[in-house]
Amino acid sequence: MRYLPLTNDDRQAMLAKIGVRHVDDLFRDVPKADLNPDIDLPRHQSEMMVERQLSKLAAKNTSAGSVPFFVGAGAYKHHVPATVDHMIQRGEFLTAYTPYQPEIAQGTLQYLFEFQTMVAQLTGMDVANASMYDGSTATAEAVMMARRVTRKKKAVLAGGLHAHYRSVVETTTQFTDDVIESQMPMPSDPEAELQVAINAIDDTTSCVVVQNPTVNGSVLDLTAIADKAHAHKALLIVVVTEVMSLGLIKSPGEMGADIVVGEGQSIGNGLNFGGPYLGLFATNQKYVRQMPGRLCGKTTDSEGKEGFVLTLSTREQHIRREKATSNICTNSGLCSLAFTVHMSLLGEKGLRQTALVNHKRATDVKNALAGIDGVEVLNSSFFNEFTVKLPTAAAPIVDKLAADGVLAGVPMSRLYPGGGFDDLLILAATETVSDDDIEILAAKLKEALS
Amino acid sequence: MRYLPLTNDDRQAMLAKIGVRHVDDLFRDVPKADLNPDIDLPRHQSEMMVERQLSKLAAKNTSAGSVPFFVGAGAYKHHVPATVDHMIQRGEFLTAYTPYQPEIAQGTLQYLFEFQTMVAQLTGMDVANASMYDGSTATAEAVMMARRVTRKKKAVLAGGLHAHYRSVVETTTQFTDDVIESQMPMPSDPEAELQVAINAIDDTTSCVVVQNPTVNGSVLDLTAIADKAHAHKALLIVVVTEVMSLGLIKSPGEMGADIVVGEGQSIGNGLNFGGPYLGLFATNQKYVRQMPGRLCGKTTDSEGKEGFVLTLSTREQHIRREKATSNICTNSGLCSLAFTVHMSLLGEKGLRQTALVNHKRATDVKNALAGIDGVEVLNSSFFNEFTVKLPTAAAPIVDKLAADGVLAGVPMSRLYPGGGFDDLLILAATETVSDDDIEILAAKLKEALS
Amino acid sequence: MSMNSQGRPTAPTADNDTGEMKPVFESFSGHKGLRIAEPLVFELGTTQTTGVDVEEIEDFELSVGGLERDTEIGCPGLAEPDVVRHFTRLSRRNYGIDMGVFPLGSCTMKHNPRLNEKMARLPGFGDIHPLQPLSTVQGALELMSELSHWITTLTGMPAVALSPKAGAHGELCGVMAIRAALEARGDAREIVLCPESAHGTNPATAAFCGYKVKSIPAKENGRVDAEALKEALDDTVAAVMITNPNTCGLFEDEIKDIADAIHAAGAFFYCDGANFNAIMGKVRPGDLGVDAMHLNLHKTFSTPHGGGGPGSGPVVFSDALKDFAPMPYVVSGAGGYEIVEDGDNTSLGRLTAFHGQMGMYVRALSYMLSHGSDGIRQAAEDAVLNANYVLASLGDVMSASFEGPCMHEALFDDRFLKDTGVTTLDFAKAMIDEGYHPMTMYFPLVVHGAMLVEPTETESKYNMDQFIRSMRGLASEAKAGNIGRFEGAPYHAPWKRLDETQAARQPVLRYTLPEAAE
Amino acid sequence: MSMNSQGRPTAPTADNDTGEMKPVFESFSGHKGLRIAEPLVFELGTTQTTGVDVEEIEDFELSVGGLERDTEIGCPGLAEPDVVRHFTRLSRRNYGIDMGVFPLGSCTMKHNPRLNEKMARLPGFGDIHPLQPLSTVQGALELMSELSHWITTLTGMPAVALSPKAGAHGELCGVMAIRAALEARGDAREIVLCPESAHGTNPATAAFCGYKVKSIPAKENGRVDAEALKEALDDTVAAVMITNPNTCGLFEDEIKDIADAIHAAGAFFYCDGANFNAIMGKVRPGDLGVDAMHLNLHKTFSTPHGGGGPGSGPVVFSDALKDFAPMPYVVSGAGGYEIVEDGDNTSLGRLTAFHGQMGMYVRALSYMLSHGSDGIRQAAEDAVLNANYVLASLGDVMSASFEGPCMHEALFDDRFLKDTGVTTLDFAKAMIDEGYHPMTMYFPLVVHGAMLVEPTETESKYNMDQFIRSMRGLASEAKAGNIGRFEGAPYHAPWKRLDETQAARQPVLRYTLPEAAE
Ligand SMILES: Cc1ncc(COP(=O)(O)O)c(C=O)c1O
Ligand SMILES: Cc1ncc(COP(=O)(O)O)c(C=O)c1O
Repeated sequence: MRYLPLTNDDRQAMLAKIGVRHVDDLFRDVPKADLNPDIDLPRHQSEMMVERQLSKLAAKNTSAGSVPFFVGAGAYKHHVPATVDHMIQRGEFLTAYTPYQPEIAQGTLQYLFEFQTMVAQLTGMDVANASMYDGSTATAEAVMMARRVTRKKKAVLAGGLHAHYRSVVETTTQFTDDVIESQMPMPSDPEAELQVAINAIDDTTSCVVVQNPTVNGSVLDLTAIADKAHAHKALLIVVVTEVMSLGLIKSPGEMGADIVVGEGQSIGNGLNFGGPYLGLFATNQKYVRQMPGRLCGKTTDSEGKEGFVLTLSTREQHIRREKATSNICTNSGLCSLAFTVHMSLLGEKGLRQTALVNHKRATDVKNALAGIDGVEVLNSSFFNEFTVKLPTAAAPIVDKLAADGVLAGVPMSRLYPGGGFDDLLILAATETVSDDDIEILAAKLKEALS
Repeated sequence: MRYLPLTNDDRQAMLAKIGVRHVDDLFRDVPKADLNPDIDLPRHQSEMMVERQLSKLAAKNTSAGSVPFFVGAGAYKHHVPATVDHMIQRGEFLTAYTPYQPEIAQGTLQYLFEFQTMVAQLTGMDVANASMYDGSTATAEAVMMARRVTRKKKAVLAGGLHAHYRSVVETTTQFTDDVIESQMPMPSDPEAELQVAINAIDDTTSCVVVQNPTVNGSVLDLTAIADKAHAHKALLIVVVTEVMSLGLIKSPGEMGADIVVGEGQSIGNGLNFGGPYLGLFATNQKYVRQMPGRLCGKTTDSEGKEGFVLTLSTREQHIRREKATSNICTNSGLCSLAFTVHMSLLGEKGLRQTALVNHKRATDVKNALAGIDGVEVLNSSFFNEFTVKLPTAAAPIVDKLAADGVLAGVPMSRLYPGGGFDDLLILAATETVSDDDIEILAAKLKEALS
Repeated sequence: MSMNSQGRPTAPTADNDTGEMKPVFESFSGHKGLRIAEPLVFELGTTQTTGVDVEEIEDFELSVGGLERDTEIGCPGLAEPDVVRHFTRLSRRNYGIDMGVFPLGSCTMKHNPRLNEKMARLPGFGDIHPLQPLSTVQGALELMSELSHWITTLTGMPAVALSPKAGAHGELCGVMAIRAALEARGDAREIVLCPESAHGTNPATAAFCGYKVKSIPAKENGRVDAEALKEALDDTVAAVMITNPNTCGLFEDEIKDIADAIHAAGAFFYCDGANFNAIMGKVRPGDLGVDAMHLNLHKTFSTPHGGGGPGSGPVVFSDALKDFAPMPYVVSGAGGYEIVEDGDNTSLGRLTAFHGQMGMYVRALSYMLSHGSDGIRQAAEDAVLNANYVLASLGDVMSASFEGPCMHEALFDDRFLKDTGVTTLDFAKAMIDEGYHPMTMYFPLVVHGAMLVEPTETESKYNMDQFIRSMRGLASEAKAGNIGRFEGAPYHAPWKRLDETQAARQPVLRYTLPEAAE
Repeated sequence: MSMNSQGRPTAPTADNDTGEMKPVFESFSGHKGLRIAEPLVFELGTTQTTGVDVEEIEDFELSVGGLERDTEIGCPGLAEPDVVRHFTRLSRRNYGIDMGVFPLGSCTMKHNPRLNEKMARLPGFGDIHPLQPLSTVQGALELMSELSHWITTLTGMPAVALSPKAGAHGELCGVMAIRAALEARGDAREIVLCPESAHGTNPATAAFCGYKVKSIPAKENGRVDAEALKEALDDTVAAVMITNPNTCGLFEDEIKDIADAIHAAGAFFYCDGANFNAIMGKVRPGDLGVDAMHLNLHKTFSTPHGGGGPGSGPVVFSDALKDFAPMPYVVSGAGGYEIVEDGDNTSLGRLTAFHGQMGMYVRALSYMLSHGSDGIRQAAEDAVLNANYVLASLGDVMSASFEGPCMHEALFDDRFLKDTGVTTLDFAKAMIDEGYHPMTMYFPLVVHGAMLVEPTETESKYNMDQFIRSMRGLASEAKAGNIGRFEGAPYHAPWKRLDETQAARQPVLRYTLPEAAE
């Protein structure tokens, strides 16, 4: 076995040193009858054979880059520069553990400090943590944090929150003290959708959770809901599933958010069929000690040299155990590195430019589809994603186009089965979409509808 | 431009410091009329667009890994472990220069020392250099070195030497004092082919160049030709185009070679449409000072710590100028790293096993083809490559199979146009060839011939 | 003695080998040979520079509801060359498995094969969207199904939920399934029992599932006290969370007895499988009475830790729990593979937006296929062998916490440092000077000044012997009273000991522009 | 003071910042924190261990003519984890562009974009065989044709031969073409003229083409003396090899005059294009009377130097020479692209087994497409700007060899070190302590103790300013007589100064087993 350095001679010599005859003597606490069961699995294989087998599976999937691609709804296909992947494959980053020994982990710690700063800047908040699993789990953590901060229980989930995020919040809090009030999307009236959430805020409310842009792609002005929440001493939690949008749209911080959570996949990270992704979590200074997740902070070494350490760990499970702010341990370290590298390349300038291209592409797609008979665009505002109403159920149309080599978006019924949205289709367009792609989409959709 | 860090403000500040107003003031020695010509080429493009454009070109080629593949004749498709590519992409290796400053280049120097040792061990010689461009240029260098060593001029190129190697020797020596006597291959009688070379050796001979296995794949016993060469104070130069063969076949050193040159691509390096490849060059201790190319040697630093430096550079162009043993400067550094990493993984054990699998696969292919009506296998000995005689011209058959998704080998006419070998086909089979591949080849060939 | 540009004197230093005094000079750049200073990206770049080329867009009318971002964001950009350098330089301050022995107990820092990295980057895995039509991701679903087959076979359990994102998330999944099962039978219990040696995530998880945590003591020999456990078990106990092999690196010798007692009390047995590396292929948790157990693919199955993550924590379930597993999950239907992501069922719900850590699934399956059933068992044996070799080689100079052989990690405590003035922390920092990542310190909590050494199976005997030599050397230095070696350690690391108290007292958690800083 | 396991005393050292004395301890392992000792692979592995799994083969009859290798080869194998570690550790002893400024004159150590690496690894480029049927490699031929178009357009020359493997190989190609052209017209000439400042490959190449080399002097201002050249030109001169911009970093101001004189004498003008980076997009060699010129794709067009190679040295030709270009070359026919690799023509023949450095072609084209015509010109300007910024910023403390602005590199000599006891070599080694790769030393030969600084365009002003600060600091230290900083340098590198004389006196060029060693 190519990964196992011990030779049989080594093993014998080591057993002798230990003073046992057979390696199974070391397993003496294992019930004899259960030791060394038959394992009905294939034997070891060469690298070449494994590569072939896995490549064969990979080849059965349609990769985003190989077709006109308009799928979004919480995960986005962006161009990630080759430099990003090169950097995250540096062995010193890839094969390090959580930086518990800061003297030999300043590489990790410094990028975490940079990452925290970038996330804070993007979201318009004071501080951010060193990442969560993904946007959805970060949302659940935010709801629970709001309960700790406000000592109130009712969390209002606005209708524009991604169905899966809503499910994750509901699942995660089902055995906690939180009471979740979930609302349904109103794809053709985002203002009304928001108003329903505003109306639901009362003195028992710990937080209201609003996604921006919404699951249907609409861009919301959050100042009114922030005001209402704050008037009732509730927190405004803003969820950003497309972090690229922050290059074009006012930050949640500027609109009054108390906690911003988000999915950072769009920057630096691939689609990966849903994971690993990158949960962003930012809040204001005063709530720092209620935050979940790791934090990296600045300090000095014994010679006065500036450096970084993990800090405020009295919030965390390894110190606080059952009183911890979260049970999270392993997070999305390397994904946050990818984010940090990509952000260092983009800078504010590149981010703004890229965000603008996204919006332009989405505008182009919208215009192309608006011209098709029977297709109605529901959004008046959007970033790189919007919702259209088809004259027929969307799912079969999407399947038809897929068979035809176009991945046309997410039928809303995939997210809300039985929710009465069968004729709605959510399409995203990023900088990776070309004019040709748009033309093909429009033509095929027209054909499929006729 | 993403690769250019200077901003316009920087440029202005720097020009001010320099004391000129415009950058073109720095180009004042350039004839005015010729400065800043119109360059009719496209403007800069984003990484994404370049990637698309090049990917489109790449997609027009049939890659070896995507089809049953039997092409060899000097370049071989082997499985290269993923670790190899990972290591050679470490920035400290990839972006280093020739290790002229040894205090900060011990990484490069130590692997060169390891590489030199491995090549010496594989070829059965005393010493090896730090690489040449490829096997063919190494062969030309060897011929010229033999002239310097023996102070004689006639180089005999045995018929089994790869046609392109022969051309390179002829081209490279056309304006030197060397006199090249090239012989033609005798695919069905390698012994006779060798005998012709033996017979050509006389007292004016500086060297005789023999390839093993031959271009047709035959394995030669070189002791007789070594004896004859040595009797006439000529050097025996052995060319190995498939270095993997040294895991199964007696080394040239053991059979009396004075210089061994080879193509190292098979270990650690991809096919790359012919380059970059890895010229191997080994000889005996006594000829070291006549060797071309860089050499890495052991020494100590001022505190007595062992380390490595480039050495014996009085042979080289940067010191010796027109008296240098070669004009080579840049060589195949990173390819030699790939070789060294792969060899460190293989070890003698893995190399021998892999070589044996190669021989087995070639044997399987031979047996499969031998069963086809009208196909005659010419080789009685071979490593992973052999020649068959078809009942018709080979080139059109190969083209036909290519159109059918099988890359069936090299028609000998590709190497020797007009050489009278039109019905011969050279096929190679490495560890990457599967049973299915062989079956498909046999079936398609049968079909094409009927 | 001269002054450098920062006005600091350059000072003589002793040559390490000869003891002779030689001058050492401060550089003007702040760099020192290959150890290169590197400021924060915010101190290097500006918001006007960028390392990407973006297509220029002609003016067009925005449709963002008038909500354009019109204030500065503040993120600097660097040209690509500077970005490569920035992160290359940072990386060189890190220690990783690729650099040397990383015996961090409980973390299974084994070799991360590069084949796995390559496979995870195949466009067919890395570039597919979680919400594509299922017809276009059949290979991905097949891979998940294949991985599930390997996991259930290796654990001997009937079902697995792949989606949890790490070990702690897996614990949440497992304990939630337990609570869901209990609620489904109308059984409201309040307590989860955990041994004192439990990892922090165990009690934290139980709390997040609304349970109170009660500790159960250990026996002299480091295992759970089955008698004490039985006494604590009653109809208020929902689950017992036991790590096996446990965090002392020991196999729970009364495990089946314990499992029986748990089940007899109507409770469930959650096994923390973080240490599965010791027993994979050797014994199946399913044969031991386990009801739910997470695996850390980033430990046992070699997916990289990446400086803190990402991980993946699939949970295997017994028959009693499998109907409560989370969504989504893959099923194989007539028309190919399908995902169940919604619907009326007893599932505990959705734990993450999509299908979990596909990138880790690919790597883990690549690891499994490479090892095969034979290699997996061999790996477990070698992991245990290496740990016992350490234990046997250091037992005379350090203080092993328990008698007898261990599993995949060897636990020492600080008794051997008694009266030396050297603490576990000091000892760990001295290991940094030796070129090793320290072992896990001060965990588990059940022994004083714990040092938990887990070499893993991917260390050679040569590496082990070299490591042992260092550990023995340090132990005898400590006993000889050479405290200087420890109290100032690390001496050779790029940073000296960092002040964690200062960091926590005045938290600086982000960069702020000099002018904006207070 | 204690003794370590090797019996060497540990010694006190001074803290660099405070001058205070603090103890430093030798490690038992030989490692020092992140600086990890690593022996040769031969000292780690054995011939019985391997890091690959190979399919097991049943016995079968060999057909190798009875020539099986039956003696030991001696190459050790290591398990994959140890291989990764071995080479990771080695790599960390290296300096590369990715680590910092690498101002090695004449070498154009610019940023190597990772996009290029990715593109070269596309299976459609990296995994195709040079002898596949042409119908299956049309994309590769198209790429070569496209690259040729960029090269001929940028140089303003009618033809290019891609196949030469590096700069020196390109020189061979160019001078051979010249000789072939001369022979074709029955003109046997004997002499090649080279300036003294020429790179060593120039005279070496001329010699390998059977020519005698004659030196031509330089003017006071560092350029070729056109008058002296004209005097040396007669009908025995086959070619003049001139580097432009030259190796002093200067543009040959009389270049057109020189070209005319060369042509008038019936000779050819070979231009060494190693320094094309200074002028790409700014001026076309074709407009200057050049007959043949190589480009180093591994300099100008950003393909990595890889610790010594591989490179690629395409040669552009004038109309007078293009029919003598080497085979193979790509032509576009009715049925697609074809390769001319044989046949009766005036070609000088084949210079390499296959089609040259495809891997470099992909990278170079990727670079060209990325920059575009505008970016290429900008890159040349920035390269020249950076070099002049160095020249202007150091001119007062170091001794610039020539007046006036330079092109892409700034040449200094050692006059400023006169009477300091510091040599160019010492100065270079002190730069290592500063975290920089030294500039090119002692080349070109025309000035004493040459220091040739080429920053390239991919350095930021921030990097340049930091570099300049170090250089100024060192220069004033040298002048202040602080010789200690230089004579023992480098102090901060992982190795102290290495003894090159010893290496050459008793060459040890390979590892031999301890028992076999004398
Ligand atoms: C015993 C034990 N349980 C649980 C965990 C938590 O796993 P994760 O970090 O993947 O969330 C760990 C990880 O350190 C562990 O060691
Ligand atoms: C001026 C000059 N000419 C020629 C060469 C030779 O080029 P190569 O190393 O690619 O053979 C070099 C390379 O250092 C050079 O600087």
